[in-house]
Amino acid sequence: MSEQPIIELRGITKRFEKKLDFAGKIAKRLGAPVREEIVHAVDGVNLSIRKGEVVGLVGESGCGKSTLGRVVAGIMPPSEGTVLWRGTDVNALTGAAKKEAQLRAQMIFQDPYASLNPRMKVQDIVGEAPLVHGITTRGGFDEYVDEQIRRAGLDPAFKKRYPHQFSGGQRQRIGIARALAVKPEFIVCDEAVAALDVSIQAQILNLFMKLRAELDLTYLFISHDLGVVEHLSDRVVIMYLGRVVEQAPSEEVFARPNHPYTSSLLSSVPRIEARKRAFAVVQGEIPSPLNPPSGCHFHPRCPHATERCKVEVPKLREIAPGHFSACHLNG
Amino acid sequence: PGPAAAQTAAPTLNMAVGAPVTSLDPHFHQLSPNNAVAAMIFDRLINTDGQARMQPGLAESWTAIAPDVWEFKLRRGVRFHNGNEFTAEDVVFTFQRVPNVPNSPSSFAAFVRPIRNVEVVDSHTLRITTNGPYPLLPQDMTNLYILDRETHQGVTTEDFNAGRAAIGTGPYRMVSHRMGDRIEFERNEQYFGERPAFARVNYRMITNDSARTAALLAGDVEFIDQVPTADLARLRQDQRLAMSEVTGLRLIYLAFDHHRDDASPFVTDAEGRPIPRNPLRDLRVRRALSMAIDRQAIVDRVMEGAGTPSAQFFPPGIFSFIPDFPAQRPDAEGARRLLAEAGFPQGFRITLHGPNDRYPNDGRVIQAIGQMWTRIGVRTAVEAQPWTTFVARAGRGEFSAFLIGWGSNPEGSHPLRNLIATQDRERGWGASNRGRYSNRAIDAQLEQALREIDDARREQLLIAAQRAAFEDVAIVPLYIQTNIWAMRRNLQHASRADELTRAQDIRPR
Amino acid sequence: MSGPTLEVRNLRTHFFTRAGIVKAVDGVSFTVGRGKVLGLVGESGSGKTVTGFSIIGLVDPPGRVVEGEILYQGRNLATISEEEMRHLRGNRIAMIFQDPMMTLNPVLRVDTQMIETVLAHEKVSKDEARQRARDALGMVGIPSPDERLKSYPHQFSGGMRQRVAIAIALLHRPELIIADEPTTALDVTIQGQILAEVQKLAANTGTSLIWITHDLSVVAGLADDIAVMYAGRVVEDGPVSEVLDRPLHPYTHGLIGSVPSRNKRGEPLRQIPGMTPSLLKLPAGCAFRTRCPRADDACLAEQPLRELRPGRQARCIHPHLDEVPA
Amino acid sequence: MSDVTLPAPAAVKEETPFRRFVSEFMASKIAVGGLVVFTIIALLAIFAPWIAPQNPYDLAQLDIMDGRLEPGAVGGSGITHWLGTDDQGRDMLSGIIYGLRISLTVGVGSALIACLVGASLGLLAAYAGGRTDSVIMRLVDLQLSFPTILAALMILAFLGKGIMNVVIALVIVEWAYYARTVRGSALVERRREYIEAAQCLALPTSRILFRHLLPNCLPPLIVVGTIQIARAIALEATLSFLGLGVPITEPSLGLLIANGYEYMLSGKYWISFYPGIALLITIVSINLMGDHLRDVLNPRLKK
Amino acid sequence: MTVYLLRRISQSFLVLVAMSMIVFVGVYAVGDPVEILISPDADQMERERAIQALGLDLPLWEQYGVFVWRALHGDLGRSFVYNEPALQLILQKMPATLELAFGSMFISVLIGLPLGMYAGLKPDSAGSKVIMAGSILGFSLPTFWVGLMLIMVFAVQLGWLPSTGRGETAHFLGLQWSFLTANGLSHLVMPAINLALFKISLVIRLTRSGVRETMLMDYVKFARAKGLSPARVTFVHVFKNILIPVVTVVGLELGSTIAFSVVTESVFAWPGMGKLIIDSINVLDRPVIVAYLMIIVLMFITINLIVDLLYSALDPRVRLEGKA
Ligand SMILES: Nc1ncnc2c1ncn2[C@@H]1O[C@H](COP(=O)(O)OP(=O)(O)OP(=O)(O)O)[C@@H](O)[C@H]1O
Ligand SMILES: Nc1ncnc2c1ncn2[C@@H]1O[C@H](COP(=O)(O)OP(=O)(O)OP(=O)(O)O)[C@@H](O)[C@H]1O
Ligand SMILES: [Mg+2]
Ligand SMILES: [Mg+2]
Repeated sequence: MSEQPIIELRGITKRFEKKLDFAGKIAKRLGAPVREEIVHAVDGVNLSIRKGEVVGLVGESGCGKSTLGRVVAGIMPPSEGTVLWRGTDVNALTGAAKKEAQLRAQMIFQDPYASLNPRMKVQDIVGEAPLVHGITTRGGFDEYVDEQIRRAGLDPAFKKRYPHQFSGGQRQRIGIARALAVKPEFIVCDEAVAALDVSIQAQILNLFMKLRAELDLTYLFISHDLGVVEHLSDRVVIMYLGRVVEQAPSEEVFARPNHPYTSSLLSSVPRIEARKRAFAVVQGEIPSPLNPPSGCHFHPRCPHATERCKVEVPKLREIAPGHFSACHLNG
Repeated sequence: PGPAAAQTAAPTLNMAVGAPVTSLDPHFHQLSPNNAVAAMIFDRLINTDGQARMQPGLAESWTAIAPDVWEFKLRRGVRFHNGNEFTAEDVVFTFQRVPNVPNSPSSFAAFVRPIRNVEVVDSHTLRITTNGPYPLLPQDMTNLYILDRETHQGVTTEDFNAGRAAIGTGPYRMVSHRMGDRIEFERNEQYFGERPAFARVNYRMITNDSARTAALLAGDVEFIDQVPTADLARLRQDQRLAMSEVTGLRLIYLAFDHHRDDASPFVTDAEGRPIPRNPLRDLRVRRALSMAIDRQAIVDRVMEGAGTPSAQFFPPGIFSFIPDFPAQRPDAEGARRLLAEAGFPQGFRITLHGPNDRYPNDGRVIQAIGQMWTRIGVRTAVEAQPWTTFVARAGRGEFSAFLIGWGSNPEGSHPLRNLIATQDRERGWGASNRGRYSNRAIDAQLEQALREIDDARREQLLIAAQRAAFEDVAIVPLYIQTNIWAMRRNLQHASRADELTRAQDIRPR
Repeated sequence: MSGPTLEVRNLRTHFFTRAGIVKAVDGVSFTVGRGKVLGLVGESGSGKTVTGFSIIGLVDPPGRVVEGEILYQGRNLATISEEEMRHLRGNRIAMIFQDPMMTLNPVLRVDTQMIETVLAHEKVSKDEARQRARDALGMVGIPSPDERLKSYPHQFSGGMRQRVAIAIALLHRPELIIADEPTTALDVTIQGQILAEVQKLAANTGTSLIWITHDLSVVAGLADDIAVMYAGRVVEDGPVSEVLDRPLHPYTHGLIGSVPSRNKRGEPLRQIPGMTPSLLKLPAGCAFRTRCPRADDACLAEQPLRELRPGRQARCIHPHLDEVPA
Repeated sequence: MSDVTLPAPAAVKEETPFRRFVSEFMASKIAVGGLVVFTIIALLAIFAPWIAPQNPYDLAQLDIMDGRLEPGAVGGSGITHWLGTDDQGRDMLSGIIYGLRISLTVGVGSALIACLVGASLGLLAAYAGGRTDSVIMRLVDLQLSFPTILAALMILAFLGKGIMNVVIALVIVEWAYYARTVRGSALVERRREYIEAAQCLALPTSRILFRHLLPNCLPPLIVVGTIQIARAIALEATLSFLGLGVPITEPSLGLLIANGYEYMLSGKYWISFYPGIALLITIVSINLMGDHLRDVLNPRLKK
Repeated sequence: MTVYLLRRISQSFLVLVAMSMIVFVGVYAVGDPVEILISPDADQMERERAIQALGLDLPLWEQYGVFVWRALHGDLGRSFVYNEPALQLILQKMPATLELAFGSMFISVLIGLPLGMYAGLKPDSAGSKVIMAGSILGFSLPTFWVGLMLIMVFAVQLGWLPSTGRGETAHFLGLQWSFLTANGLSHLVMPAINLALFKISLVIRLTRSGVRETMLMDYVKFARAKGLSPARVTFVHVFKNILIPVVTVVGLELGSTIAFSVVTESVFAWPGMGKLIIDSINVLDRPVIVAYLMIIVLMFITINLIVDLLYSALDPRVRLEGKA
């Protein structure tokens, strides 16, 4: 692991706003109960990832994992904050440099059925971008595409087929080939194995690890399956309603979870080793991101919540070397 | 069955007309359907009979006591529907109202414009002074419906439509009116003239031709006008029905571009190249084009007989009819010869324009003419379009040749002045001379005729002027339309050359 | 205590498609005891859902149960009339579907959908039916059920909708509930909640459950027995601990082996090579043959479900009789 | 490592979406029947000059003396008029064959152009969103509440008469339907992950719009298209009925029907009946195909 | 909701302005109303007087300005032809058209919905194939042709129904309606059927595809799994879902039926707005055309709004706030 982070997020915030239009403003004047709806999908996240590292990003559905992933992959601009690529601000770039930066971070999507254009042949799905961006030429196209497909563990003989003719696992491999074909250094895997069966899941996870070793890739691995994350990542980041609540090396998190949310998450995970156990219930409903609780977002569900948790947002602090947590209980 | 029996059997007459009545105000819009309904509710000083001859109306007699002074003796004892008596003052009031109807798109003002002064001699005698000798005054008076001074002071068009003001001296009084749909009438039992046969009339407007015929066939109505020619054969065979026909006053003719000396917009040579001069200025070409047309074939085949081939404005029997001037016979050979003489042995190409929703079979007639012209070497393209767009373009003189019709007052000066005379803003001549024909000699003859009070002499002048115009092929007359009505067999109808469809003309057989 | 709640014997359900006959369920047998939870596991497409639908008689054309017996308290559901079946459905046998977002009719209020279920099987007044609905909602832990009854499904979160579906299944206190992957689409925390409810239920009411899933961890925590399906057949069954700790069939073995927590961190996961064969043309003999490390020519012959240990059956010639997975 | 390269899925032959589509389409006898009939009609239309006994558009070949002959009568020029003649002496059979040509040109032509215009605008509206979307959709509203007849009249006034202008009038009337359809499906497709993937691969916007988004919005478009072709043909007939259609010397099926309409009460049924039948067959064949297309292209009805 | 309404209103206003401008320029280009209205023997003086009387002497933009100014004061101008306020003319004709449109909508739903349901529930039966093929006939033949055929058969040959017109009317809410009298109703039947033919096909098609799609939904299967009777599944669970697209399209169709029943009205001599507008277009009676289109646009907007509201009533998932 090298010293300089390959990618660094500084104060990334992503808001989805439904602004009031002209009519809305007038209505508001007239006293109608309308307001601008703002979803803080990601709220002030700092994160740096070193070359070759696998960072797991965990959290409940809707906590902003995908949004953060999209910002990192350059699909969405952040509302605030900067994404630094080896120390340079990606948004400050223009033209070819920007495209270059864009291509260096790629994304693999959750749904192997929706993420491939059903009307394109595999070879075009994989080869279109390299051709457009001049990574390969018309002449070298076939060879290049074959190589990418083979590397993802598929038989190049099928490159003239369409996505619907493949199984979920195979489709996910096509998605991987597509991402790798533009020679990225960094890959965001957004729930890339969630839709797959355990046996196929194992195949894909193995492929990820193999590629990491071969191509020296860096991963941001988004999942809510803690088992998968535990197996794969060097470091785990846990999010709750748009904020990072805990961040630590993998073993550390699973051995000594600090944040109450992390603990409850871990306790909910069914484990094959546990037979006929009593499932625990986390208190309370998941709050709406539209209207998040004040202070620590987790306080309504937290068994240890105090008055302070309701008003003050806890800061992410280092509680052990490399272990960060945002909880007032830490003093 | 006698009239009485028929009357008790069907005291109500259901009739349908093809053109919608747009207003019950008799001075708002000069339009045949409106005039027909006005003629049921109101009266004129001078009425016209079925052959468009003048008959005493509210005036019992009229004479020119000087070249520019006419004296009218009015009928006594005539009462309006509301009981008011008709007097000379009402006529004066009417003359005053006519030019002052607000928003009128087509007013009756032209009929009172020649009048300089009206003098009420007594309650039933009038003396009208005109601007100079004006022989057409009685003719003009057949167009003006007389209102009541007391009743109609300050009334609006809407008052007429709503029925509040639809009060006249005529044979029927209006009961109800649903705009564009139907008008219901009731007989005016006090009418001074012949008593109408039906006590109630349901006057419906069915503009779609086939629907109107179907309504008659289905028995929903007993009488229709504007019988579509396509249905004539079938209706004539139907035992339950009877027809009433008369040659009308509407001439269908072709007009040419007389205006341009250089290229005419829709004429090219046989190969489609522009011709620098306008061939239609050449009399021989115009003659040839007229000669090429088989009018009888058009009348028989296209019009199903509902027309009379004609070489002039009027059918026989109308004032200023030219007696020895039969319709042109078709002569393709002669036409080709004339074209060759005029320098077009190969013919040329032309576009013939016409409306497709104005006259019966208008679109078909121009196609038939297209066939005939093409046969003498004038390759003809035919373009029919809705009247809406057609008439404005025709008026601007955009076409080279086009078909159009003209419904005349029964007096040669009327079509001559409007269609043939050189356009002249001052005199108001040539208003519908869309081909911009101009012939000073004819203009002079017309001017003379219009000052001639003596009917016989005036007729000679008009005949001479018309003859000159037709010999010069100012326009190409085709045929005069026949007006046709159809009814249940137990009815009879006194047909009218002026196309008006009125309930008082219908009686049980 | 008399016999088991449900006994399925040699069930075959085929789909007659234009491309050919899809043998989605091809000789499935298992037994669910009273008050017991049977975990039905297997790869995607192995016929779990179709088995469930076959039991309640809701296989849609072109599918059809072509053979087999479904003995529910001694009655063969495969042969009874549709009308009789309808009276059992939702009443004695209830089903919970996989996708909580799709199982409730979006245009009907929750109370409508619950009350109609009560009224379909019992002649009670509307008010009483509403009372029952409210109680059922309370039972699955939905707060303020009175208000919630008046809501539309879209006003609920996924977890709540699934709980409503469970509540509907509970309305008539059925003897058997077939739960088809009811938590696959949900979050771990919500999944935990639902599993807790279900457990409570089975314990309190004596209802039998068939829990369909491909998540072995869930089955481990919930089920008494387990049946593993592969390509339309049950390849192995037995008590949960037995099967998970000492799998006999190579497929089960591989499946358990791929679970990440059974593997060393950072090392490649053990995986079953290849992929599920198309049900349209299954290889002759053992369907797992082409992916099986132990396969040999003997596997070309059809294998019956054999009892290899007491209470343990598997469909294999070369079972893992001694090894214990890591 | 044997497990890295997966074996091929067990598919028998190379299956492209197109092939699959063709085979599914061919599975319906009714749809194939529609296709066969439509092909015959299209061939008749294309080869009209070689098939028709007469050129019904050449005034020199017509003679009003042959007008309104009954079916089977022999005209002055020696042609047997199997379906009779109209009022101009136009052979009905020839008129129908040529009329098919015009009706199809008008129907298909206007549908294609309207589709092109409408689809582009709809796509743009969906992808750009915001103000562009509002403006385009309000234009659609405006168009849908504007009377066809007035639109046709205005075009007639601006451009004069002609088949092309009828096509333009129909395009102006119809594009809005396509725009609405495409926007609807594009709004859904736009949120798919493959579009995000394309964005992530830094592909140019135009490429994403036309190569990725558009092809996936095609199925509903094709379905709307087949219906709109029929609708356009019928609309042209109505315009002709109102005197706003094609030139009278070059009648389409609609104009033939409208012309014959006046003779329907008079017993000369053939002038309107046969063109009516021809129109009926054409539209039915197009819609039989369209109906089946709708089912084939609807992914939700597939398993 | 308020925002939604406000937004709709402001957008509608823009549409109205755009529409009026298009119509002004368009009608100006089509032709000169004076040419059409004036008696052909009127001389130049008469003509100029008429042009002035109708306000056509001003430059076009000034005419438009006058129109806008008056429109803002509630005056949409007077008809050139009838010399009555255009608005009043149109409102007079409206009941006739409304009852025709609603009548035809009623017929099409009454016939189309059951047939469509049947065709959707039994897609492979012979009956449903007949229904589908038959429904094509609904939009294959031109309306005017079918209309005359109806008249020929039912009025002329069989004499069952009156051929044309509106028949007797009765007063209701201060307007004349013919559906309230037996005679009026008998007049209404044929034109309503004529107009309904296309819509019947449309409803059949929509219903069928709606049923087919809905039947595949999990919630229908779940309803069956609950042990509900087939009737309840079909008529509650399926029906309520297909009602959503049907209501939407039927609503929009209602708008276009009201606006453009021109052909049927003219074939059946039905004195409604359609006949008024075609007559007005034919004589370029601009005030009526403009006023008519204003009303139609407003009506479309209102219908759209009602459809949207209905939509949200039928489909609780749709919240108006969320819509753009
Ligand atoms: N385009 C968008 N517009 C508005 N809100 C959005 C948008 N995308 C995401 N959100 C909201 O932002 C929040 C975070 O969404 P995100 O998809 O990042 O969550 P997630 O953690 O990936 O959830 P999951 O595990 O379900 O994928 C959610 O509340 C979501 O509703
Ligand atoms: N209507 C149908 N027509 C044809 N084949 C079908 C149909 N329904 C299901 N199948 C086939 O039956 C097989 C079993 O399907 P089933 O849904 O039972 O699998 P499953 O084990 O529940 O999988 P999953 O875990 O993905 O839900 C699949 O191969 C599927 O393709
Ligand atoms: Mg996500
Ligand atoms: Mg399943």
